[in-house]
Amino acid sequence: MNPMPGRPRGVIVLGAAPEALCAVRELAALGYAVAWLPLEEAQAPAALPPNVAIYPAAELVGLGGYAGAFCAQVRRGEAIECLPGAAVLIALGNARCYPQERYGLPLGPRVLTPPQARQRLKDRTLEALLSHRKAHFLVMLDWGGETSRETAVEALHTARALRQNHAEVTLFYRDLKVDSAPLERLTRRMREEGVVFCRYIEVEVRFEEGGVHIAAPDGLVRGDMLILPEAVQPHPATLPLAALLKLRVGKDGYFQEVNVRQVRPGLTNRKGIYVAGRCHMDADREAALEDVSHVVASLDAFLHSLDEPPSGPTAEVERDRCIRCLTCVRTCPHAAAEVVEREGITAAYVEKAACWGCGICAAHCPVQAIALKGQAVPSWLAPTAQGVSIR
Amino acid sequence: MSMAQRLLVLACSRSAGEALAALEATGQTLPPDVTWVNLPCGGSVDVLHILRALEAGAEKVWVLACYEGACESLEGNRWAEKRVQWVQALLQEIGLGPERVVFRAISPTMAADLKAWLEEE
Amino acid sequence: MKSGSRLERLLWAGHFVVTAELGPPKGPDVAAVERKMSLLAGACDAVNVTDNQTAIVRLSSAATCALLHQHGIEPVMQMTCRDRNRLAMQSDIFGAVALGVRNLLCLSGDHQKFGNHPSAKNVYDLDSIQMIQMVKRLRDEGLTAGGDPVEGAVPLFIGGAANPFGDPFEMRVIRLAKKVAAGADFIQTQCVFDLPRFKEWMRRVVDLGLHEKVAILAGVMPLKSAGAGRYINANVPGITVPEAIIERLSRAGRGAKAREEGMRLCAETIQELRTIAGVRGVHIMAVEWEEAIRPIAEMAGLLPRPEPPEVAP
Amino acid sequence: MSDRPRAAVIGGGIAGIAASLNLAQRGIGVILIEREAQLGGNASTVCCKAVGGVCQHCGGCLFRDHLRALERAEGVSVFLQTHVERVERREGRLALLCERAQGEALSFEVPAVILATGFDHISPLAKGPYGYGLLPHVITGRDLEALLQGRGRTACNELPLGKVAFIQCVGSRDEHNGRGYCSQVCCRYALRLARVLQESRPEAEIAFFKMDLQTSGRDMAETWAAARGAFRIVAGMPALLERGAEGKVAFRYEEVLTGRQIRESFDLVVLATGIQPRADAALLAEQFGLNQDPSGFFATAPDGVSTLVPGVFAAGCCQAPRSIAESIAHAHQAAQACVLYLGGRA
Amino acid sequence: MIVAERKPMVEILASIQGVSRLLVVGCETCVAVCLAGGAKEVAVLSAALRLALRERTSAVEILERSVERQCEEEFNAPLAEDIAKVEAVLSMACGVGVQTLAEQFPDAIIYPALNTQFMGRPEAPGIWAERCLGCGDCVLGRFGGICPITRCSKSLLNGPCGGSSNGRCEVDPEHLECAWQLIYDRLARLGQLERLYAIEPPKDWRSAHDGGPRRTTREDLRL
Repeated sequence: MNPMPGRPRGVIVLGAAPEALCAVRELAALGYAVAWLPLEEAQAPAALPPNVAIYPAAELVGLGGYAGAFCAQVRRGEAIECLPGAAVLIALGNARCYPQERYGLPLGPRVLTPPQARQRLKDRTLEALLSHRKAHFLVMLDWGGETSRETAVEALHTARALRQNHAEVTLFYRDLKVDSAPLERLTRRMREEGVVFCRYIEVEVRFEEGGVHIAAPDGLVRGDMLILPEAVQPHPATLPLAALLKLRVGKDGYFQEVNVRQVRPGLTNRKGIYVAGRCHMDADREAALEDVSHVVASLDAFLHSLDEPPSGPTAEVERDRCIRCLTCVRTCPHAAAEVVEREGITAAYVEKAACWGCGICAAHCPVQAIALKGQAVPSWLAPTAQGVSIR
Repeated sequence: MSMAQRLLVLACSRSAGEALAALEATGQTLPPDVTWVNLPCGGSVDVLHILRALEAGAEKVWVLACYEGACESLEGNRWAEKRVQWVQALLQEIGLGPERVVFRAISPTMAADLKAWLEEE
Repeated sequence: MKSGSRLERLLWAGHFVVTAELGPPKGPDVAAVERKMSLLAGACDAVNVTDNQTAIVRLSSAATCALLHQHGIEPVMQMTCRDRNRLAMQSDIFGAVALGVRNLLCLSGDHQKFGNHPSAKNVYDLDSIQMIQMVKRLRDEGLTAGGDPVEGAVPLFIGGAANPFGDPFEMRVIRLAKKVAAGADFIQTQCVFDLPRFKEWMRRVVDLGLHEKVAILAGVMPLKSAGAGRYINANVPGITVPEAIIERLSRAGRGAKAREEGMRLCAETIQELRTIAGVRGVHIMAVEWEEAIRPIAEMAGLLPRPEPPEVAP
Repeated sequence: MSDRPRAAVIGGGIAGIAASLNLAQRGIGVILIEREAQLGGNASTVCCKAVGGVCQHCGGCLFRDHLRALERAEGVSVFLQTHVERVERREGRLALLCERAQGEALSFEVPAVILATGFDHISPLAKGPYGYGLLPHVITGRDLEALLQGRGRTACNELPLGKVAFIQCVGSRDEHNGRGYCSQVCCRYALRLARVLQESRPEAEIAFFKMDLQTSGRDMAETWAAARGAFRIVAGMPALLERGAEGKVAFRYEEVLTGRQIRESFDLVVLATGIQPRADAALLAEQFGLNQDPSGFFATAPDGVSTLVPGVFAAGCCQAPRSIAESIAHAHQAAQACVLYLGGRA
Repeated sequence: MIVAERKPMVEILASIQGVSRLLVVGCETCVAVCLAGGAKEVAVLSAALRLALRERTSAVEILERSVERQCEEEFNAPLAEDIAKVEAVLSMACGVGVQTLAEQFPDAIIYPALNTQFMGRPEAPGIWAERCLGCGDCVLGRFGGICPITRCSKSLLNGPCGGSSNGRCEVDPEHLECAWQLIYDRLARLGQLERLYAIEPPKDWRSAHDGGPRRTTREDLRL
């Protein structure tokens, strides 16, 4: 089914996270021609649908145009190419770190992160410990205020894997993350498999005689190894990319200011640019991939709506009266205003497809050269000066 | 000047406008001496709108926009509040009561609160 | 021999000199000047007279220097670039020389914002380095800044200020080198509280050999109380009093005991400064506490002051 | 309109409207069937919880946004006071035989259906004798929402606010009653409501009784940061609520960490009731030939939206408990799956 | 550009005391760019004045005009008719515009509505900062593109003074960077630090206002 009866449509996908691959496939399934820029080295995926072009070594140097007609300036080697796209979907994923200052404890032979523990399980380097006698792993969640859902769930799965390798496992927690059906079932099964769950408010961790001692409320627990979940942080490319595309970033450094109307449909402050997955939310792998399909649905619906004229009011500049003071360009939250040369006049121009009709620019313009077309304001309230502007 | 004298409400249609619609759906109507102007967003409230309204004889002007973190344009509500504060400072300077211009944050589900505010006024 | 001033002759003879600072009264109260003179007589080799310090209007430096000279005390006139353009500077210098002044300290001067006339217009026609250059030209070439010959000699021992504690640190030494190149004969530094940073600055000065071209006098300031230290940190730009010193002062108690500790601490600093290579003397700045100068000099073993050799200029 | 491929959406709540909008904007004609006389479902009963001029992202206002968008959208025909009587499969398409209020019969034949029938609140009587309806000043979170939405923030002043106890997991995480799941929303709306109460009545002392407080998510960051310092959070659940002195509510609870038994009385108790499948979920499942997961929600494939019956998708809380914002996202996901499915055979 | 700011309302009201017919004239060049005196500001000020004066005096008539550039007589000429009808003119242009009107309409009473401040640029939305004093003999080439005359509170040419600490100027540490710290950092970055070793001679201030109000003449443009 051709997504758009009339116009061939392409979508630009940025990022190399699993979410990006999922987005590329879903967009291709909708019939879009996808230009995929991983922006970082990523192992090339096996089979890509035919209408997907991947640009592995490409660097994004700019984004021109507007919703429905973006043009990504991409540098490959020397040449700068312009890739057309009706919309942009960002799926950078996020980054992991070991929050040493929050835990106050460096990694070491006795302190592992869940990924490290799983890796050692896979390449059998824990055999020595596991084989001769009951090894006891202590997994600590919610310590130092670490609340990331993604890494807490990963730690739960790791604890279970260790238990299934016949190790004794005690899991310390303040508030267990169970707010989705699979997690509730997971913790119940882990209890059935013998993982000891121990709630705490304050604990003290000490390392003595080759072991880890945790002074928990109901007595001292001695273990061989301590497992502390990693923390998540915004993908390092978030800020530069946000600056390049004039996108807003929240106080926590992730894409999107936390705004009730924008957060879930994956919207950004610019029309036609979407964010999906862990680059704008805290989610484990499955929730991140589900987020992609719902954002693709929003994106597809938006591109369909571009065929009709914008419904709400949009700003329009009387370009001959514009004094090019850049106030509108600087105050527009949606990067919809630009000073450009059109029909021989260099002046501010508001792109209809990018304008949200909020009127901030119209109310700011020092020479009242911008009006919101389609805004019903009674005449006696009209802001224009009563007198004559002699030009 | 076709404007009720007592109160002019410059309202963001997405929040205040919806609250009014919900209020009117319950059969409640605006008092006759209140003029309600729905604007697409709080951001389009112009300082001049407010001054023109006062000039045209409005005793009080309300500017209603979304709460922080609920504005679809992210900053429409912030600009609305900033512009009201600016007009209040101006009124103070010229010896008129700044309380004649009021900014209030509202959300579409606060029809009851809107009703209370209108009655209080 | 450039000016034949007592300060120059003492330095020429290799003595470790002591200069002090006198803040003129906020009006023509000659008695106040005389009172301060009696406190300083014999306690130091020369007395700096400030020029509207921190932009607060006071009796002019030239007039006060003339009074000192009449009473047999060697004055060091201070002049800032804030209040006079190059015409007024030169005519005031001629007047001072005519009245017996032989030492001049050239300063940029505090911005009028800090003083009691913040709405005044400032001048800053020249800066302190350009002023040193101008005075050198008056003395050595007998020419004014405009190039006309000077009627009469201008035998002045030219001084510059230096703040080893200001930022950017690397610029501080460059600026000192510029002052030496401009013609400075002696340097009085900002008051030293942070000895390690001062030593670092002196090491770089010695590395460049500047200490041989100019006599460096280290500034010191006795603190009346811990509060005085905190006040400086908060309000006086360019000086930071380390916490250790403030602690020591607050431990010493209040009132007289604190002042006693302040003076002893200042004397200890002076003894430490004497051990630093390239330091040829100290400049004691006891703002509104001239009484402390003699006891400090005493405690630092600087008294009695030596007599300079009689050498024709 | 007739040439457009068509789909039916059962349920006019936030999920149903979101799904309908998404499909309509993508060129698919939608038939929206709603049992009640007006659209809205549970999401339209959620009050605004902004505190200190700042929105707490509860999603209560999103319903009216969607309602406004629905009025502007073309290609959605809404049928109110209509419910599905019988469903028949005809060569891969679904025939919906519906009945309107006055008994008038209607039938539609569509290639795909999205079920968005929402949920029921768990009854506060579902857990422990908490005395709901018997003791004064024992209310549910839902009652508080209705009070605040119906009478505005000033209603807080009439509440008996000295000490308030929020009791979490009322009905949720209760295996032997077939509700072995966390309803996700109760901790979040309870914390937000508590902050609303505290803003109107700063003198109130608010305590939370919980098993595991769910506070993750960027839209909860501000709320949890403020709540953590402001409220007493007790890891312990009360067993029995009794009438205390002067009309207060008293109960004993065991502090899990210390094992101590504590008896305390409160001026107001708010039961944070959870989400459970609709009473008629079984009937609907049987009509469409779907099955239900152990807790009674519609069972779906791993993608969370496709039921085992091809062309039938589930959106919103009928598939699993989720917040308003999550339901909207889930509805878009269901619409996406539906479009991909229809893409194959429009 | 020229940066200006509206005078406090109290001062404006005092200056037009007793006037009942007033013309407010904006300028749509520099002062509009810094949102002080454009057509919009004319409308806002006029509305404010009507509100204020309505309380005190009876009929108050305020005409609102705005011209392209108030320092050009051709653009001001069409105002003649309005100026004849009013008792006073409130000019929302920079000081140059106010004086052009005064020179062009000798019988009119012209009041400034703005305080013209400096030549500068926007450092951030809503914040403008001075960059050029107009000393008539540009030294920027010698100081890495940072002007010590304008941006140093003491216009030192052989700075910095003793009061520069962690990059801030003692006169206003919160807002003012020390120009000499900027110069030092920039020249260090460009590898031209040796420029600071040479002593800058005293400046010839004749090119600045000290040499009297200046004129620039281009003989090639004159017959």
